[in-house]
Amino acid sequence: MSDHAVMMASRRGPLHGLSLPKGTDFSLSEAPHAARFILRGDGASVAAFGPAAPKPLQGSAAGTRTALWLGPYEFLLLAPEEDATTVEAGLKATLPAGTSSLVDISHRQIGLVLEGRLAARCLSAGCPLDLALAAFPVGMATRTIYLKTEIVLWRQAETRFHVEVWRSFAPYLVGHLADALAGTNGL
Amino acid sequence: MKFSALSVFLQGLKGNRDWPAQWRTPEPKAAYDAIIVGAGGHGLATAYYMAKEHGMRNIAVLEKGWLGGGNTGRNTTIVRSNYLWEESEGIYEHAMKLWEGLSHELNYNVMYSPRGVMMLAHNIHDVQVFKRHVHANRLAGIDNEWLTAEQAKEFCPLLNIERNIRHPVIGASLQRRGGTARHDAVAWGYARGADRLGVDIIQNCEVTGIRRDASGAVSGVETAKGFIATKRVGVVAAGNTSVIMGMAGVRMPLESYPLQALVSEPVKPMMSCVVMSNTVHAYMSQSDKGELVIGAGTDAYTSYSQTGGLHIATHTLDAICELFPAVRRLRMLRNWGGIVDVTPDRSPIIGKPPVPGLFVNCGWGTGGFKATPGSGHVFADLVARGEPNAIAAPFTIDRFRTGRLIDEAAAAAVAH
Amino acid sequence: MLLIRCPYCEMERPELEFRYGGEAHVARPLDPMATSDDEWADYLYFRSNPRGLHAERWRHINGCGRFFNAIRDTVSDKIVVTYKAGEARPATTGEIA
Amino acid sequence: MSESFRIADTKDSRVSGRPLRFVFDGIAYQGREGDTLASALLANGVHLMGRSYKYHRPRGVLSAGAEEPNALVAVTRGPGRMTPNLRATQVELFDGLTASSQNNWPSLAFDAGAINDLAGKFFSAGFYYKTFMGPKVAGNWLWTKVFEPIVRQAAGLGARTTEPDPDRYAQFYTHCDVLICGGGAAGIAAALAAGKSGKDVIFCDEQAEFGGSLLHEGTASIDGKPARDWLADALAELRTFSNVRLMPRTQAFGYYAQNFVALSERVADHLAEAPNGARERLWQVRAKEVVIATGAIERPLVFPGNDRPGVMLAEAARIYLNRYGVKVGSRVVIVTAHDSAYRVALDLAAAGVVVAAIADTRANPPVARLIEAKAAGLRVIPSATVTDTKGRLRVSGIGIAAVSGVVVDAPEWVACDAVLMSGGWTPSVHLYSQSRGKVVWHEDRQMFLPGASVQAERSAGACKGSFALVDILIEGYRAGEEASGASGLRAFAVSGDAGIEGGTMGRLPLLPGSKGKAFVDFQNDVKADDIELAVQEGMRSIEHVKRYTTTGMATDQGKTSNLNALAIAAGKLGKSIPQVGLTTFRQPYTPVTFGAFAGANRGDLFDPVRQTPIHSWAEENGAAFEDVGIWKRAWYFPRQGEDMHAAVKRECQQARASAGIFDASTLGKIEVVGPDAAAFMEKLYTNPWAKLEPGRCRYGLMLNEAGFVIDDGVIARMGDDRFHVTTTTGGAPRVLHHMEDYLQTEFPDLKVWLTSTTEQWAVIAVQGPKARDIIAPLVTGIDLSKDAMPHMSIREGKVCGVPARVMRVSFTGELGYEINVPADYGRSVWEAVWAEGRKYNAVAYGTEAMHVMRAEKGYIIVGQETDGTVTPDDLGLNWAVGKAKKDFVGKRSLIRPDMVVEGRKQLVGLLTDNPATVLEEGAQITAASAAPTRTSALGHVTSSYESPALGRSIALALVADGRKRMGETLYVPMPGGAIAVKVVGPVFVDPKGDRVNE
Ligand SMILES: Cc1cc2nc3c(=O)[nH]c(=O)nc-3n(C[C@H](O)[C@H](O)[C@H](O)COP(=O)(O)OP(=O)(O)OC[C@H]3O[C@@H](n4cnc5c(N)ncnc54)[C@H](O)[C@@H]3O)c2cc1C
Ligand SMILES: NC(=O)c1ccc[n+]([C@@H]2O[C@H](COP(=O)([O-])OP(=O)(O)OC[C@H]3O[C@@H](n4cnc5c(N)ncnc54)[C@H](O)[C@@H]3O)[C@@H](O)[C@H]2O)c1
Ligand SMILES: Cc1cc2nc3c(=O)[nH]c(=O)nc-3n(C[C@H](O)[C@H](O)[C@H](O)COP(=O)(O)O)c2cc1C
Ligand SMILES: [Zn+2]
Repeated sequence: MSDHAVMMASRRGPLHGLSLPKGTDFSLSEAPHAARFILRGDGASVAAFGPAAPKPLQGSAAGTRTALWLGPYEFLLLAPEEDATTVEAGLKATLPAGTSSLVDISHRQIGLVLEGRLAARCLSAGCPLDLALAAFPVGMATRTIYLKTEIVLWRQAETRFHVEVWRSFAPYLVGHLADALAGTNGL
Repeated sequence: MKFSALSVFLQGLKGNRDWPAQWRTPEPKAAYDAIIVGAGGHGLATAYYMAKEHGMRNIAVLEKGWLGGGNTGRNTTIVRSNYLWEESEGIYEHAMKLWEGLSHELNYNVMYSPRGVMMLAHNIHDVQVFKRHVHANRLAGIDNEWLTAEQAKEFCPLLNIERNIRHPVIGASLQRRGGTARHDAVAWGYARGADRLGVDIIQNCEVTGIRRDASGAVSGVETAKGFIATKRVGVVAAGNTSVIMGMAGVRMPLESYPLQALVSEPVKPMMSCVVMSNTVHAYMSQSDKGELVIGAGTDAYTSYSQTGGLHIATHTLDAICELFPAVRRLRMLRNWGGIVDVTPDRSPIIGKPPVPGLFVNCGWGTGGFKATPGSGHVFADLVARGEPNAIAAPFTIDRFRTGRLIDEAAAAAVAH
Repeated sequence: MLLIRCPYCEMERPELEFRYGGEAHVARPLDPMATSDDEWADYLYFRSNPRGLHAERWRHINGCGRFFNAIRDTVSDKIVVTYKAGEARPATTGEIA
Repeated sequence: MSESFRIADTKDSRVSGRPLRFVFDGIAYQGREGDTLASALLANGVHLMGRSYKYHRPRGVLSAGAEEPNALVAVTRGPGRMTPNLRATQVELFDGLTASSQNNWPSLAFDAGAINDLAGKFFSAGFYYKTFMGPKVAGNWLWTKVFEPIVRQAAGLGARTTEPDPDRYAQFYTHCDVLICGGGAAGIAAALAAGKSGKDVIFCDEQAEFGGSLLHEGTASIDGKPARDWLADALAELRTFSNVRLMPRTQAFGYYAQNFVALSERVADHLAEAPNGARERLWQVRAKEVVIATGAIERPLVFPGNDRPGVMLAEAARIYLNRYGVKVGSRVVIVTAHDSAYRVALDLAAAGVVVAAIADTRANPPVARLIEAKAAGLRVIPSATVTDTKGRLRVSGIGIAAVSGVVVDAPEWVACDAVLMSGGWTPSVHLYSQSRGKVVWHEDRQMFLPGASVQAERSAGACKGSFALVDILIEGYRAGEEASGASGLRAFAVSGDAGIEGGTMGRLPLLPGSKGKAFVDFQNDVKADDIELAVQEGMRSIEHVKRYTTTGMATDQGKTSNLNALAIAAGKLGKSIPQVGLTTFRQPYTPVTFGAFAGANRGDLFDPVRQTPIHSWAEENGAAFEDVGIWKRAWYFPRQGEDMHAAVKRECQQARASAGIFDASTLGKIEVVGPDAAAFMEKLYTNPWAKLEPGRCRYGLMLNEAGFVIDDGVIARMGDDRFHVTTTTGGAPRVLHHMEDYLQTEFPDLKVWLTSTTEQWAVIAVQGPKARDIIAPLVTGIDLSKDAMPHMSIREGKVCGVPARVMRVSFTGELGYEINVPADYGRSVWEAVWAEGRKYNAVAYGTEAMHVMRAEKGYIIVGQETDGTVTPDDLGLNWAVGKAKKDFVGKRSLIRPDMVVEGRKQLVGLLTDNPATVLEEGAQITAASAAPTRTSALGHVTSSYESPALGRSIALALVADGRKRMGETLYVPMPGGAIAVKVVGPVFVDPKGDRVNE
């Protein structure tokens, strides 16, 4: 066995080398690496992961683990990266066979955190949803679009959003958000 | 009165007092030898050729609104014949030949203007597809040539061929004989021509029913102006075909979608040709009046509303601004929609449904303006003789049963 | 841009999140090989394409991912009702604009 | 120049004292902050601002707002920043503004094109359809070569733009409870009501300031305050509402389905220094309720010579006076059919302008008006018409005649330097109409007004036909309450409001034999005669009249002309106005910049640039890239001095000699999981799957229901209930959608779930005899030996310590592996593989070499060998079709008569007689070498390369009955002559497949 076999290959994400807008009105940062799974099947299965089954268009959390409702039979499970193997093993052990599908997509997408007074405004440059607090309250999560890319949008606070985006679309999204910020002229 | 420079001069001297109506406004007769439903370009051309070439004078064209007010009056006027399949080449080239003599044929300047239609290739797949067209067309004696990006730029200096744009232009196919024609003039020219041959063009006369006799054959049509007897009905109603055929109990392989177009404010000449890009979904030319005429895509859903969504127009304009960055500061003057009837293989249907006396010419979708003279010509033949000629024959409805599709869409060809 | 109520999300969402899926209730024959060429062609290609109320499929593709059906007036583009895939077409009053 | 027409005391106007310099047609002028270009020019006594489209007639400004047809200018702000066709009435002045007039040569005052005016009678409506055809023998020559180029040069209004526009445009979606479009009295009242309700309100007006007509209302008072003070207070109050978003310079230009309204906001054009941010913004508003308060537009009168500079709309003169402090002339004549012009006369007279006469077309103007006029010492001529006007670049006189019955008396000529006309008011029903509401004709009021609401909207104020200020305020307030669900009516006390009666449409009575041109559509030079001629020529629908004459088709879209045109047409037709009807109001209300629609979607932000995790390595190593869908893929890796050809040749040769490393990450991947996974796969792919063992792979073929190949890929069975499906790069989203469609709607009982994993995995293909040697040192937990891991198998283990799925597959015909690792590790694993590969002289290869090598093996590429019309049998892939299967998507279609007919095109190989000749892809194939015709085409070349393995050219082709033609010589006709080719099998290299099984 050569050296390579034991080497843990190094990671490089899709935003490598890109600078992200940072300011008081709007800042964009990459969320820490996470273990991500798509759980498809009955909502009850989510319990095996930790949090209660999220209600439609909601997230549901327990400790460091979060499940986001993407569809009636589709959930995005987020956990600290270190939990990856335990989550998978745990769920595989607990879930009754044939009732669901669990697929690791930790690397399929990345998380972005948008914060600041203009976060919702910048998102609304590409996302046609009503992002007013009343229409999109804290805790709401949904898959939606931003111009030509699909995103998962999860509101964590009035001025803080967590966005999941497929990796190859991430630079596009970041570019547009930066452009949107410029287009606000500080609105 | 013959139209000519002289007549314009002489009438001008007389204060234009004597110009006659270009067509009559007759009331419908009780019966006709044949009725064409739909006074679009295709319907009017059909009637014209039925009268002219088949001697049928006791015929009428029924139009629910004003003649030429359907897609004929709202299309981006691109004319070309460089289609992929032999069957398509047959009919579009037939039309192209007629275009070339149409102004004289009709004594109406339809402003057919072979300014060249250029289709942009943005990736290797486009190149392969377009070159296939070029070769196929050449073999059929239809002009279509391949241009490098630089040659494309030379042909249309407004075009951006820089390599660093998102979808750089890497080549283009060009049909020099392709171009544009004045949409309204086509409808009016055929209307005037048909009228002079005795065809009754009856506007504001919606067909609301098709009556059939005991044998199931057509016996007449119900209209907003009452029942009109006839044993032959040719339906040429574009987006409304399904509705009319439904009156005779015939289902069609059609869906009707809104298709939008828009124009800029008029400006001095910026481009002299037509440019189309399938990859970024946009096409543009400049009319003689000076406005940039821009075509957009269809909406996703079927509709009879003649309006489309804003996002469709928006998407088109972002593509246009990429291809022609110099137009970004120009402004959209008007944006409208038509209803196009789309077949599964994007080729028209010219045929006889299983109802004796009923004929249909439809499914021209997003690209039938260019076919107007040819389509009318072969459909006249079909309605008059009862059988399709060789050019029309491949376009039967039966192809959807047998699987012999003429799939211009699958072949990744460009619409319009 | 239409607003479409997704019966799974139970919320009106912008058209951009959806993909149109053509006429609804065009059932795939249970045994395709037993159909005649005409029947099969009818299933594949022939559509009612009405001017008026149209039962049609949509997929909330950039949302919950589900297919569902809608009844829309193709003249006014007004969506009268949406319902889940598999449910019967609801009775609609022939309100046509 | 001095502002000689500026009234000395500007305290009453909106224009501040601050002077600004600007240049028009090369001449420097002075204006004031708050001016528009039009008001500033008028302040300098300049009326001549443009030339008309067809006749190049000198034209002055007609209006003071969005409806302006004449005063179109180009504003230049540096390179790429020239904007043509702007209305001077909407161009806000800033210091240093540079504008120029349009459509004239050599100058605005002396324009050679005006020759057209002299020949006007030959340029009647639609004349171009009647001429320019020439003799038939010449074909279209005369038109295309002579006349059309002249027409094109002459046509067009504004200058063309030539450079890329450097400005930024932004777009935002937004939502609100109430959107109020139009900020006049009605809109303000609505905003006050809606604002109080606490609802989320957007309040927009296309002008720089809110207030609409109140901005120039000098006489009326509201709630005891002068109207303009009331306005200021109301605006101050509105600004205190945090729930009201005030958006000046923002036009509502399109009303779409479900209360979706598009607004365009001018952010920067009024500023001397363009800001960093956006020049304009497009707002796409979804409003729960909409209030339309867009006011009304004054109608010109149609009389001979009504287009001379100095002839303008009456209210416009009042706007210039009261709002901008500008007198439009020193001696004016007012011609009116409506009360409102009396207020104009009074205000002008009070400002010291000589009002020579008020010519009222009505026989009996309201007594109140006559009293007012008399009190001000103004002469009123009732039953009046205008016979003509005089003056070349500026009106100098007007002929006014009395009409008794149908008889027009001899005119009295009145000298003047401005003629102010009013035909009454046309409510702006544009937005209502766009909302798909149907306007209704009110015979008594001679107006089209909004009918029933189709969407959640209501109109208020002048756009609904209400002209008394008190009614407008009440109506606006009520509309605001209704829209916000509030109640609690408010009263408004108004005094000093103008009269609201009157109005006419169409042409004024003419002196017999009158020859003057009476314009209806000023910009497009459509005269009353043209409209009548169109009708005479059979254009009986208003839509035909519009298109034949082009009335209403200019950049103002007939805002001032449509009703007059309609009335003239109706008169000629002998029909009533509603019988003739209106043309369609389309978006946009006024023109909107393309850039605003394009927004930020430009350059790299036009479409996502999808890059693989290994992209950066390829870039650093000099790869050329190709676009595949929206992916960027490494195309080839040229070394110093190599062209594509040389690079590809080297890559292929080296891969077959040793190994090649290829980034296959873009391949679509779908994880199909569930107890019914195999059953589902059976339905979706032609192949049988039930018996495929876990750990094994199979080539899968996907059809659409019509029986045509739409995708393919290698599919691995990971377990009883789990498949790792790969798809084509471009096909990935389509395939997933197609699968979901069948799963959800046709086979909902199947217990199986789909998840896209395309981007989860970076895929590194290592292909070639040394492939195993190269990857072996990096792999743990997998026995790579030939027996343990045969061709078409998959194993899970680790590569470089990273969890991986290693597939033994080949798209080159060589021993090969595809290593799937979590994407973030893609680059470093690639580098490790590369480092190992270097030891064997392996190469990195791109898509081009991949294409060549697969063609050498006769493997198809969907989209290249197929075009949506090709069946599995056509491709010789019947072996991939599970014959025993009862059903799969597309199966039924395969037995349709024309799918099994003789003569279908089949995939074959072609070898040119001359091994050096590389056929062109897409080239046609014929049986005969000479003068082939299209009908003799047998097929076409789908793929063609120089094959490094064979040392000669090869091609794949679809040829009619191809499999029966093995050995036949066919021809590929090219411009330089036909190329002879021999039909051979499609597999050129290692037909037995020994190498993949190494
Ligand atoms: C925006 C747009 C852009 C296009 N661009 C191009 C292009 O660049 N090049 C090109 O070749 N093609 C183009 N097309 C397509 C082209 O316009 C059409 O294919 C073509 O005009 C169809 O002509 P037609 O005469 O069949 O139909 P239409 O002109 O639509 O005529 C059909 C007529 O039937 C009438 N009718 C319907 N129902 C009834 C009834 N019950 N009773 C009586 N009458 C009835 C309608 O009122 C209408 O007048 C475009 C279409 C659109 C909408
Ligand atoms: N005396 C009369 O006969 C008579 C006739 C007409 C108007 N008026 C006067 O006009 C006023 C009418 O009030 P009102 O509020 O109905 O109209 P208004 O003309 O005062 O206000 C309309 C406002 O809407 C704006 N607008 C128009 N279209 C728009 C669009 N698409 N997007 C954004 N903004 C747009 C205009 O710029 C204007 O500011 C009253 O002051 C009334 O006295 C009187
Ligand atoms: C080729 C072409 C050019 C056009 N140019 C103009 C134009 O310069 N000005 C204009 O107002 N409309 C123009 N139109 C659009 C028509 O005004 C009108 O919108 C179209 O015929 C559809 O009819 P509708 O809007 O009445 O439904 C043009 C249409 C076509 C097809
Ligand atoms: Zn949903």
